[in-house]
Amino acid sequence: MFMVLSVQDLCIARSGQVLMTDVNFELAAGQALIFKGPNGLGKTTFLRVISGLQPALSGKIHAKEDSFAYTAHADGVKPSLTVAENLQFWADIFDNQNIDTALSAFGLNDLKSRFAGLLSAGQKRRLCLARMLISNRPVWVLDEPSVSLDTASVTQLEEVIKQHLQNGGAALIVTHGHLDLGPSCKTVNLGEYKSNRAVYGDGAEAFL
Amino acid sequence: MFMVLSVQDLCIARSGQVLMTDVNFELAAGQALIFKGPNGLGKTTFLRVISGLQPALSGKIHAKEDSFAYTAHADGVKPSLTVAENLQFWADIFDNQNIDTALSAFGLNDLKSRFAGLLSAGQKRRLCLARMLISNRPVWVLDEPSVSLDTASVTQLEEVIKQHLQNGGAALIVTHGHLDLGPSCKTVNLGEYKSNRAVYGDGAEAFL
Amino acid sequence: MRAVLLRDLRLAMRVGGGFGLAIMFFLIVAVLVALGVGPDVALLSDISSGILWVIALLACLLSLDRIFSLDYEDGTLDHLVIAPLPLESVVLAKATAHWLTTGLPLGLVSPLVGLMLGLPAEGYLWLVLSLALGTPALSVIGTFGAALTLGLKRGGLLLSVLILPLYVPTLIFGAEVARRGSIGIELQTPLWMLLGLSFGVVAILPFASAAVLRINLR
Amino acid sequence: MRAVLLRDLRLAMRVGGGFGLAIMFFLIVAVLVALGVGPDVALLSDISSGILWVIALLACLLSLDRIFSLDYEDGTLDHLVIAPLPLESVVLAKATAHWLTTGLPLGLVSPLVGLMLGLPAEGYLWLVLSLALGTPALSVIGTFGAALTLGLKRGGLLLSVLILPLYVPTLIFGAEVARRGSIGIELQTPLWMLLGLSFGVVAILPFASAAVLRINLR
Amino acid sequence: MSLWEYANPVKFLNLSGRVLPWVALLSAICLVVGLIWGFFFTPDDYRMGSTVKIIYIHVPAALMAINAWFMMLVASLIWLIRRHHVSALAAKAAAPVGLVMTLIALITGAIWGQPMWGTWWAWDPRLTSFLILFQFYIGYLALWKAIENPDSAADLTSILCIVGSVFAVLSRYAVNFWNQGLHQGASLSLDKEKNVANEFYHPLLFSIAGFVFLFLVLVLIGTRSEIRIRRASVIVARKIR
Ligand code: HEM
Ligand SMILES: Nc1ncnc2c1ncn2[C@@H]1O[C@H](COP(=O)(O)OP(=O)(O)OP(=O)(O)O)[C@@H](O)[C@H]1O
Ligand SMILES: Nc1ncnc2c1ncn2[C@@H]1O[C@H](COP(=O)(O)OP(=O)(O)OP(=O)(O)O)[C@@H](O)[C@H]1O
Ligand SMILES: [Mg+2]
Ligand SMILES: [Mg+2]
Repeated sequence: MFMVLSVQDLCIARSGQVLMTDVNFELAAGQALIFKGPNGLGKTTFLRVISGLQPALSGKIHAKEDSFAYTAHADGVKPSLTVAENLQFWADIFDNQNIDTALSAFGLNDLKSRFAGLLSAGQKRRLCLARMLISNRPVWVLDEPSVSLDTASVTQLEEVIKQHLQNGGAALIVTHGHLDLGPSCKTVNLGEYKSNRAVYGDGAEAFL
Repeated sequence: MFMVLSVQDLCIARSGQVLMTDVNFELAAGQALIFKGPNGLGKTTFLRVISGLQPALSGKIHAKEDSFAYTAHADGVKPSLTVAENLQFWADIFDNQNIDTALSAFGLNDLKSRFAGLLSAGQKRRLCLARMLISNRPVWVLDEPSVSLDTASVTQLEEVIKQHLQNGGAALIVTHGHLDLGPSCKTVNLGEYKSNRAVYGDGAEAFL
Repeated sequence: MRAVLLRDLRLAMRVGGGFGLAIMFFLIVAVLVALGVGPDVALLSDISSGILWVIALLACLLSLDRIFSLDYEDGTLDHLVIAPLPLESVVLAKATAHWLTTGLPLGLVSPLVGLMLGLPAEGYLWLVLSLALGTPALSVIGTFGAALTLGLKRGGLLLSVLILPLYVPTLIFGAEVARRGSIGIELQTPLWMLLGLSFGVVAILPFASAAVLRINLR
Repeated sequence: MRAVLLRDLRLAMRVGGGFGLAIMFFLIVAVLVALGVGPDVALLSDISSGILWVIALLACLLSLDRIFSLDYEDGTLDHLVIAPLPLESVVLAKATAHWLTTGLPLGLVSPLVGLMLGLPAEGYLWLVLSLALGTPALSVIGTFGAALTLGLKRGGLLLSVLILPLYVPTLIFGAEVARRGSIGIELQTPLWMLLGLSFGVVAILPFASAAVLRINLR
Repeated sequence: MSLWEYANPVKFLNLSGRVLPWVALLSAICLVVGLIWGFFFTPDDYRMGSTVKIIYIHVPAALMAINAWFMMLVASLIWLIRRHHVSALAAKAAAPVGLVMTLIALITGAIWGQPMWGTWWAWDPRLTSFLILFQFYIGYLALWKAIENPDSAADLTSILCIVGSVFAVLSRYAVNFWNQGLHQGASLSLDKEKNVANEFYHPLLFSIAGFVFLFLVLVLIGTRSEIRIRRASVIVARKIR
């Protein structure tokens, strides 16, 4: 099986507090991992480290360059641009001229020309998820994607993810709810890796 | 039974679009109503109208003055104040000097002196919910309160709401997830009241 | 109302850096003006009181944007509307906080800046007095503008364009008091006008601001 | 990079009101300076070029705050970091958008403001030239400051205090070119210095800004 | 039967449609008579030469610039008190006209100032206060443009107009005070000239009347198109579910 991501002995910290230690896993093409864990464990930090937005304290992350697309708690949507303009911007950035499939995959066709600032919470979330489809990246990193979505939209989301997996993509998902992604999906409890060790700054050892 | 809120023939609109028509219901002390409906139906708008943050298009809302406490999608938390300072501010506003019960009800005691900007999504949500307890208001209006909360925190939230109901309070809740509030809770499907009529401004008819 | 005031002050201190930074800001702008205009002392001393007043306006502008917008964006304003205190007093508290973090430090540092720009000795008292009387009006007018442009992200320039014309009378009378004070001529009229204007604005405008806020939150 | 530039321009147009408002802003500030300093034409004409330069600095300041902060707050910046384009070019695109919405309109309107402040006839060419050469540097330096204060809400004043000293050389040479131009004396030296400074800043500082951004996003 | 009936957009459209051509005709006649008379059949002024003829544009434009703001103030008050949409839209339609009038007054004044005072611009109180009026117009229009919801925009701009009026009057007073003792602009006081030259005065009256009717025409057209725009958007909103 073709591995798109492998993580070895990963150790992550935030503000001088080690959050998780010795996380090890591999992710194959066509596979999804769902991470669970209590609030404040460090799941968001973990996803940011993997996507390369934050440095790890120690450990190795092997992945091809530019393989991640990331959806955060924050929507990253410009209220004064329309839905289509918002997506078109990312399409330009990712050199992908087709925003229509992304729009229709999340039922945004009717909202195309509405200003994003006037969307409801769930509609905004869908817009934010539609960016994943535009990015054309193999590994989707989703931080609580189903927040604010109604049941129909959650099903839509599940379909989109499954389709992505079938096309050889992969996904890392953090959620407190329930997502049904079929057999190619495993659930990992991150709570096991919890750490309480404190460090202070990454050069802290020098001061001891 | 003592009615804390009664809504008659309520009709709400946003940006010239009528969202729901002829909503009728009553809420008794000790009772909770859970509203369900698809994204973009107008649930948030509905709660804002009831709390008095937005005018209704038509219809009547009977409630004592100052009876609502409202939790929105947005957290309303100041990142540069600590958790305790954030709560203390609202305690001052509502003339309620005790923030400790609110802190412990949502398991925020350990986070008391952390800056709110450093909280994780779920921790921030809990802080925002803790404000409800401080407000001392009889009717809680909660817009998707369980977003980002882990299972343990959802149970905590359910306990707090139940306690509030037992003390003679009431609650209006919109959620896409599942909340178990016992027998004093009814679920209402708002989809039934959906409207597609358009108005434009409050005097739109005049233009035709 | 006290709670809102204290919180706003605390936020300003913690993030904006508070007094120290405001004072630094005035000093730096004064230096820039001196650098831009050139080292001619006579020239600088002629324009010093006027420039100080213009700096006061600009310092207000730089911070107006944030009077309501942060509270609006994170939803705090909604809660304040529901809370058991009149919106007018929220507006007044915010204007006061704004004044305490811009007008007051400016008043305190103005003698120093006057010194740097070569203000004549008789001018100091009147400069400080005119700023003390005028800056509260600036803060209250600014709050009105901030309420008007609430919810328009990047409203910065729009806010300036709306507000600056409203600042004209205050500026004229204030600068005139300071200027006449520095050259030692009669200044009763502008002084009384400034005083009346300031009182009128502080007494009336918060109601307009609260009305505007309500419309904007609708 | 084109996409970022176009988007920023579109956002500025849609919410900030774009060019028209920027031009109005300069006019209004010029009026305020005149009102503050007094109607004496001789005095105004002496300070006109220097004041125009100071206005340019302040207009930059007023808008710097928003170069990165909106994108930071709503998470867009995170996505841009992951996106397949170097952060340096994002920085450059944003500086360009900032210049197009502040420096350029200022350059365009400066002759009019010069007219109102009584700038001598020989001065116009040099004023416009100095602004055209200097304002790009102001935007790039400002972008650097915005990157430094990223994530500090209400960073407005702090940003000003950090940035204004960095503006000093540009201001001195720019204002000197304009001043010498207006009284018709030799201005080779400041002109070349301004040119060199501007090129150097535009060529090098975006790398520093991108590095700072990376540190701040960590 | 009250006047307020015409606050109904439909009735207003009907009435204004009937009135409009006549007002337009009247305005054209007055303007043609006033301007031709003024430009070609009056002697040159003994002090100002032929430049005096700018007066036939400059003065009416200056008057209308102020009156337009006054009309906006009244319309805003009506909107806030009685909430008639037409009055809000009329205020909106009057603003650009007033803005252009202000600009015309300023530009013709500047053109006039060059031969008269040897400078395009002076910080004369009258000129300064017009510049400030210009800024008020810009702010008012910018606020209309910035706000999405038409009713909120009407409310907010109305309040701005009222508050702005108070400050505009204060500014006018302040500016007069500001430049009192200085020699600048002494030559502007034209009231003397007016008395002197009756032959300038009559054509001026015509051209002022022409500007008043022109203003009326432009505001009516503007209001009518605003109403039509609103109606179109209501219909569109109805179509899209
Ligand atoms: C010799 C030159 C000028 C003469 C004789 C002149 C004459 C006049 C007259 C007769 C009025 C009408 C006043 C009234 O009805 O109250 C007027 C108004 C005005 N003029 Fe001029 N003007 C001259 C130059 C200028 C210049 C150079 C400007 C500006 C650039 C200017 C701007 C204005 C403005 C803004 C008004 C309206 C002010 C008001 O009505 O209060 N004028 N002028
Ligand atoms: N910007 C930050 N700076 C410092 N500490 C932070 C920051 N963000 C979060 N933390 C702290 O780090 C810990 C992990 O936060 P993180 O956001 O990764 O949690 P999470 O597992 O995603 O929680 P949630 O399920 O609530 O989203 C929390 O205890 C939090 O208080
Ligand atoms: N500020 C606004 N101005 C204009 N229209 C809005 C605004 N906010 C929301 N809308 C529109 O009104 C409709 C109802 O929005 P609302 O936020 O009430 O939906 P909701 O039922 O809460 O949805 P969700 O479950 O996604 O939160 C949506 O179609 C939305 O696009
Ligand atoms: Mg998280
Ligand atoms: Mg909602």
